Amino acid sequence: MDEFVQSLVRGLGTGSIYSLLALGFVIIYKSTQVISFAQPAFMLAGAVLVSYLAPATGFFGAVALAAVVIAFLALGVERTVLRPMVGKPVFVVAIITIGVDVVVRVVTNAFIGLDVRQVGDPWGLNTVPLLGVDVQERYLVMFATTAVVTAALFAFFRYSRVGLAMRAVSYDQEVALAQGISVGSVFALSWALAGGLAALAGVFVATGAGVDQQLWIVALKALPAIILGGLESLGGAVIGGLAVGVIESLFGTYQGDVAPWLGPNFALVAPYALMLLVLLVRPYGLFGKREVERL
Amino acid sequence: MLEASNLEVVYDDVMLVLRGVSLRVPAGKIVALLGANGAGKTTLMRAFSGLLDVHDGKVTKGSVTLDGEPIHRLPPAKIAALGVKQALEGRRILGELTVEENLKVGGHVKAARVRENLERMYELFPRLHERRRQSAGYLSGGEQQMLSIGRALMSDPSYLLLDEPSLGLAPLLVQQIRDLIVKINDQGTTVLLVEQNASMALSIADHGYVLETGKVVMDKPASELLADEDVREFYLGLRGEATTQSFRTVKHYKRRKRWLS
Amino acid sequence: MRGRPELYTSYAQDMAFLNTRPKRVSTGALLVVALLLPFMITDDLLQLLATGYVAAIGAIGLNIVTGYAGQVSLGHAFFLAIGAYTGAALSGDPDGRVIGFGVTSLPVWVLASGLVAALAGVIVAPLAVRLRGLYLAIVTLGLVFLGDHVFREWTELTGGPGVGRPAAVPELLGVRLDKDGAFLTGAQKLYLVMFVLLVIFGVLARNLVRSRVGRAFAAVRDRDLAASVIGVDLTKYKVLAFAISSFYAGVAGALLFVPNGFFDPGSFSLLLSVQYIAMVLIGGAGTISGAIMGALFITLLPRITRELPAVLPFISGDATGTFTVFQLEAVLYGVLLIVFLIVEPRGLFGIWVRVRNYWRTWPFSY
Amino acid sequence: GDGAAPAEGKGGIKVDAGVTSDACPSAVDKSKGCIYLGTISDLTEGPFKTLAVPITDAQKAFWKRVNDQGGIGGYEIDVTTYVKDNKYLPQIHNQVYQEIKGKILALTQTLGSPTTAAILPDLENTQMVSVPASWTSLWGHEEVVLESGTNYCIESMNSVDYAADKMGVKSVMAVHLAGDYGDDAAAGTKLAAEKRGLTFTNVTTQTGQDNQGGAIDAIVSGKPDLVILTTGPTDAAVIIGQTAARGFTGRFIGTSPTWNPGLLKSPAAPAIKALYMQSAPWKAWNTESVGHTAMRAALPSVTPNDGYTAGWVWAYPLKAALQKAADNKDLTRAGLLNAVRQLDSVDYEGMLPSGAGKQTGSPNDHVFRQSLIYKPDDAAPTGVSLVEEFFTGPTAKDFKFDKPCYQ
Amino acid sequence: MAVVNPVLEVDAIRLAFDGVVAVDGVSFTVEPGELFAIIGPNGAGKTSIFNVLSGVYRPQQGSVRFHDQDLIGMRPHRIAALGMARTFQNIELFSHLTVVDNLMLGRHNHMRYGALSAFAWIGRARREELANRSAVEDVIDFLELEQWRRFPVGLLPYGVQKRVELGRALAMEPRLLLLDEPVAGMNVEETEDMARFVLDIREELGVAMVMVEHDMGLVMDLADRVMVMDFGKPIRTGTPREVQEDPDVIRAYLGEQHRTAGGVA
Ligand SMILES: Nc1ncnc2c1ncn2[C@@H]1O[C@H](COP(=O)(O)OP(=O)(O)OP(=O)(O)O)[C@@H](O)[C@H]1O
Ligand SMILES: Nc1ncnc2c1ncn2[C@@H]1O[C@H](COP(=O)(O)OP(=O)(O)OP(=O)(O)O)[C@@H](O)[C@H]1O
Ligand SMILES: [Mg+2]
Ligand SMILES: [Mg+2]
Repeated sequence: MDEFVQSLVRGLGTGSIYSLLALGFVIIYKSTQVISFAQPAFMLAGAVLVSYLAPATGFFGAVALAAVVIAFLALGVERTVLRPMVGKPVFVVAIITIGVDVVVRVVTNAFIGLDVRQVGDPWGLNTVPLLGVDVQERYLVMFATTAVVTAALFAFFRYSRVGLAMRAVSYDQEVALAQGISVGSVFALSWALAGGLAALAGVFVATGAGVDQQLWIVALKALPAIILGGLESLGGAVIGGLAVGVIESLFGTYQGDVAPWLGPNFALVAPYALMLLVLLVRPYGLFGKREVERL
Repeated sequence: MLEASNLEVVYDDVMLVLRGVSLRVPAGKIVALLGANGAGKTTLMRAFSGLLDVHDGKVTKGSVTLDGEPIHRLPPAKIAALGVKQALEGRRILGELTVEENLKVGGHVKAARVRENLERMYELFPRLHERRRQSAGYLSGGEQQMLSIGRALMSDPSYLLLDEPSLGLAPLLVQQIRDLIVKINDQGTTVLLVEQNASMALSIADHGYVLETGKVVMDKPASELLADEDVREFYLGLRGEATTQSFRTVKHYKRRKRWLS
Repeated sequence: MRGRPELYTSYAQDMAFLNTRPKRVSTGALLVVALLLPFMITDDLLQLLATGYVAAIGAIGLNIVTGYAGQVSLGHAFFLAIGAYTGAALSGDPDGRVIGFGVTSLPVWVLASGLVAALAGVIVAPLAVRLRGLYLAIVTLGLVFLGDHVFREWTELTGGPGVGRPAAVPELLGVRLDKDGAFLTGAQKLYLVMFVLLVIFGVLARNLVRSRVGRAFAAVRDRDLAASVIGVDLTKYKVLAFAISSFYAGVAGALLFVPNGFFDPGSFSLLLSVQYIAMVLIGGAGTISGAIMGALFITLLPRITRELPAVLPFISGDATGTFTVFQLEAVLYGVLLIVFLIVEPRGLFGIWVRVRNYWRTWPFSY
Repeated sequence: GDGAAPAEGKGGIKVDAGVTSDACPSAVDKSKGCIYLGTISDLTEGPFKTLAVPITDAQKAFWKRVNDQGGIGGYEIDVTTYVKDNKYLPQIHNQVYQEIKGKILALTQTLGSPTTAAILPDLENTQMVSVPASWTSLWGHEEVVLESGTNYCIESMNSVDYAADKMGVKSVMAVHLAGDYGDDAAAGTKLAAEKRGLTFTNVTTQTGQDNQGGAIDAIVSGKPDLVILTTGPTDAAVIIGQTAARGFTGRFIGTSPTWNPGLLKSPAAPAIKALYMQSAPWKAWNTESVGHTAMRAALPSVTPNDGYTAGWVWAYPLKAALQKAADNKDLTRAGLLNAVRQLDSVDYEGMLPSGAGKQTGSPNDHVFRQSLIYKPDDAAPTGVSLVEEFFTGPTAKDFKFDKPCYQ
Repeated sequence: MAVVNPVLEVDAIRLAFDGVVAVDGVSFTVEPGELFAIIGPNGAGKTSIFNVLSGVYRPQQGSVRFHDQDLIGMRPHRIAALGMARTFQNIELFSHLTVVDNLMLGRHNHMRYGALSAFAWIGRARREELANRSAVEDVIDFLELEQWRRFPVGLLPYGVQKRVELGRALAMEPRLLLLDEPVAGMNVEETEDMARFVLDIREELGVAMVMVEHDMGLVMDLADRVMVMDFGKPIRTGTPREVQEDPDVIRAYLGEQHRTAGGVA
């Protein structure tokens, strides 16, 4: 039982990170129909930035500052590299984001150097008792932060006209332009939002052990999350992220005993296996919308 | 006044589509623009609304002005905010959004009046009211056309560019759209109307232009156009008052003649 | 008489493989140059080109499913892997550390690799039939991760991650193609073999896409609902596209590591899939020659970025320090990719079309 | 082939590829010839970049010192012209190798096992001597590969023997990455556990901070007395920190690539200091020996890191082989390989005991079996201080080394 | 005189999408060689009927028989193979392909060779391609599309695209042709051309047709019988003249001005 709770909480904690990352992917996707492969780089850059800023500004100041700086970095990337591609095939744009990822990541790596850098978070590996087991504080913080961020984003998309404009842009840029929506601003905004979210996620990954050059790999976990949740759905992204975290964690804990024939570390690909199963039943993910088509 | 003078537009750096078009849309009027398919009518509208960019098109000569101010270098969002709004050809509704969301998108630059304008649109198009929570992609062709016009009207534009609004509409609806255009115009919106249904367009327009392969070939008050022999033959399909002809006879003759020559 | 359309007197002529004189001339010239190259450039470049030719076979395969049939697949690395392991296992040393059956004849294991991969494609395809766009892309990406897991664990076959196994053994009529011989070096032989294979598979693909099947693919891509209404069986053609694409991937996978002789499961990552997508896009989706150009471009790009610092005098050649020449290479790789796609999103083929159109209408630019 | 026919070079020495009578581009003495050595390493994005860069830096400094001291046989050594990045991919490794192979005499660094395996047949063909940048037990069996120090396999045997003798552990778990690095260590751990009658469990993990959940659960529920870790540094920090947080009190011993001084600043630091020890193939950065002192002098302004030590140490046997080849008046590739075959010992200037570096005889004869144990120490420049001098545990002593451990 | 079976028998079909009833209790038959028109306000369910006929939608109730075969539940490509062809309200051409290729796609089911012979492009594949190419050229001749042959259809003027779509349907050598608003968006001249083609198809090929169209001039002039629909239900079926004078039809669809505006025979 203890083991189960432990595993669950860890899953929800890391799942929160995946959720934040998935939100970034979904936001960019919703406005541009593009999967941005640059998210991993922004995540890494955010964590590294915090590791530099924290000694001067304190951890929380550093996180806020880094989120803003990375948001601007993302915005800058959008302006220079993605803007000329408005209206071009989305897969071409996706490949361009891979180029961006390479560049940002290599430069960021230069700032990591040989060290494992620390972000200086206040939680460390401290634990608090919860349901009779000791649970790491940072997992609770991650979970809570994700909840707050998600609520804020929901409100933004539901109640602001910018949210609707973003969706309009995602379906038909020309129509959106004709309605007076500045497609450029929408893109910039979504990239900035996604950049900020990635930075936050990066910091969370780095609590506990530190930042090294391999940190970016975590961002790939967001991919099964967004598909599980459905590409267009913010709620889906969050739930997908949590689901991936929990599945991974529970598989890690129990699969070795229950189904050893799947091989060690099957937990790491379990989300993909699950994703395949879900899509067999629901081709648009759990919360995705069916593509509207008629003759 | 919305005005194009001596306008040249090139697509993809190579395709010259408008060859020195001049056209004036005086405030408060309805101006009809006729022309065969591919004449460049849509292109001209894009030049007005700033949407050429999306299609790799460029204004290479001449200018587009709104009340004397050049606007052809402005981004489309700016132009829409200035009150020039294009209802795109082929409806182009946002299929994944609901009907109401589509309308709201149309009101983007007039956020304050969205509620009010929604009511107004539902009054104009009761059908849309019935379907307001439905994905717009499943609407029938005519319903989509209504939505497209309604969406353009949502921002109270002072210049409305309508690209073939009667396309695919039932006769009754064509009449309604026609009345609607008159009504909008009475309420102070200037209309540039591109139509294949020339009789409908000319019956409500103040002035008409005929565009052929990128050039204005006729530029007359609508009433004069209605009386013009060629226009009657090629755009209205009326060949002399008395002979109400059937397709069965008229085209046979034409085709045979084409073959013989 | 430049630019004057040729006169056709039969549909056969019109529908022929190379239906215009310029096409025939330029293709012939390319063939001659490609066949002379091994005697003009060094072995390391030959090896790189040979790898590029194999990549081109793989890219043609991806182009069939993605460029022609419109099913964007990020799973190409998975099918390449299946081909690579089939080829390596079939031709491998029976007494070696990893599974091997000693069937070293190249045509045999190449075909077998293609078939096994095609089979995998057919098994996967039913998912593809239900999915679209990015859903499909990411699900096929899932294949790469699941495959990665299997290849990591199945060490008897793969040698395991960080250890790896020898690649397929290329032998043709008893001659080892990767070893220096009396007349030709290993690199020269491999180059020629890979080139011939590329020509064969390129021609076959070209035939396919201009056939009934290829048109059906395009129909599925452009408008699948309409395609079904005019009589195209969507399921059948989507499955077929996956099968053929995987066949090409299997062939390419089996050959891909032959020039360097060794590979490990880490080679079949997301990155590899992405590189193939990049090849297709950079070449110009939906053209065979585009896929070939794209494959060569992506294969040669690292080499180009390695040479650049030497050409550009203001860049220091120092390998160490805070920002090294290698980091610069990596950045250049990213930047070139970006710049290229921004400048010409229709790809290398698009550039070619522009040039051709320019000359066609010359001297009247409008 | 790479063409160059044997020719008469400076001082009557026979040379072929990679040796010129023209001076090196940055020669100390322009009258000397030049021996070009290649480096293929993981310099930008790959998983071992944090080791690769200091290794490469240290070797540059090492050969500069050799040149400053007069070079070898009338030649200076250049290791900066042909440095290539392999991104840790076998294919790229092979490609860049093909690019430079005609222009170098030997490889002063070839990093990684699958990568090196991708050029091994060619190395053998062309008789190109090469220095690996890894400690896998495979290298002891490859003639053209010139390894130094013990391998992961034997190092882990020694660690288990040490823990069994000094801490009385009864059970041991190998937590390792897949591949020759982790598998080699796990194999050694298993052999030692069997020999000592300890219970043994084996857990494979993957790199990545969020990927350690399975390993953590396995440790917490298995409660072994000793965990032999072969992972990356942050993976190790996650595993040690989180198992300790969940009440685990067993001990950890990691191999050298598991360590990074930065870990002492991580939240896991208290747990690391309490539970972790570090095995090593040779002595750390701040040791007092001729070699160490020279190294520190040659790398004055770097942040201490035992990657430098590794790079420096690995270069000694190649220097010895070059010297011997020059003495034999044969600096051709074949001549160099021949010289390697004659190496009975290498002078590591005190960084490794004499006897290390023997290349003659069978692998079982010449494999080096001594390693050391360090512990975390805030005060030490690379974060660790010595607790156990060079030793060979009983398992390693009796071990018959006739094939790579992990195969 | 032998009793000729109807080409198409539609019986009491009902089609609803969660909430919206698109078609409700529609029955009609189409006789050989007949031109049957369906008219009605926008959203009445005309296109939905076409979609039911071609197998895109599956009705909840009712039956469709086409040359004595039951179509309900049959997949679209099977129905196409039986000889049902259609054009679409919003052009559904394969815009990247040339006119020739679009028409060749229409003949997809007239070729049988598979992927393997396609690779080789010899023997059967080549023979069938050449034979079908010449069939396609006949259609090109018939619809006067010669000058556009090699253009990707996406670049063609709208009116020509509509004609290409008709050509693609004809290339299928259908036994029943469904035309969904064939002259929408066309000017008078193009409308006349299209009308002429429709007549020629009837006269020269004798294919039965169902046509949905809002151009009353065209419908009333060409159709043999007309069915008027509103809100998914048929409100009147009869000859053009009967239908035009029906007060319900005028109220629901034509409007009072209709008589004065588009005077038709
Ligand atoms: N994006 C584009 N790129 C290249 N050429 C284009 C593009 N858009 C339109 N054209 C060409 O420009 C010409 C005029 O097109 P336009 O759409 O303006 O005509 P139109 O008068 O609106 O015709 P229709 O009645 O069919 O709507 C046509 O020949 C068309 O092929
Ligand atoms: N796939 C669908 N899902 C939901 N509703 C649909 C779907 N297809 C059609 N409808 C609805 O069914 C009704 C009939 O649509 P249909 O397209 O058949 O009309 P139509 O008679 O062809 O109209 P028009 O003349 O405007 O083309 C419409 O109200 C439409 O919204
Ligand atoms: Mg138009
Ligand atoms: Mg319809």
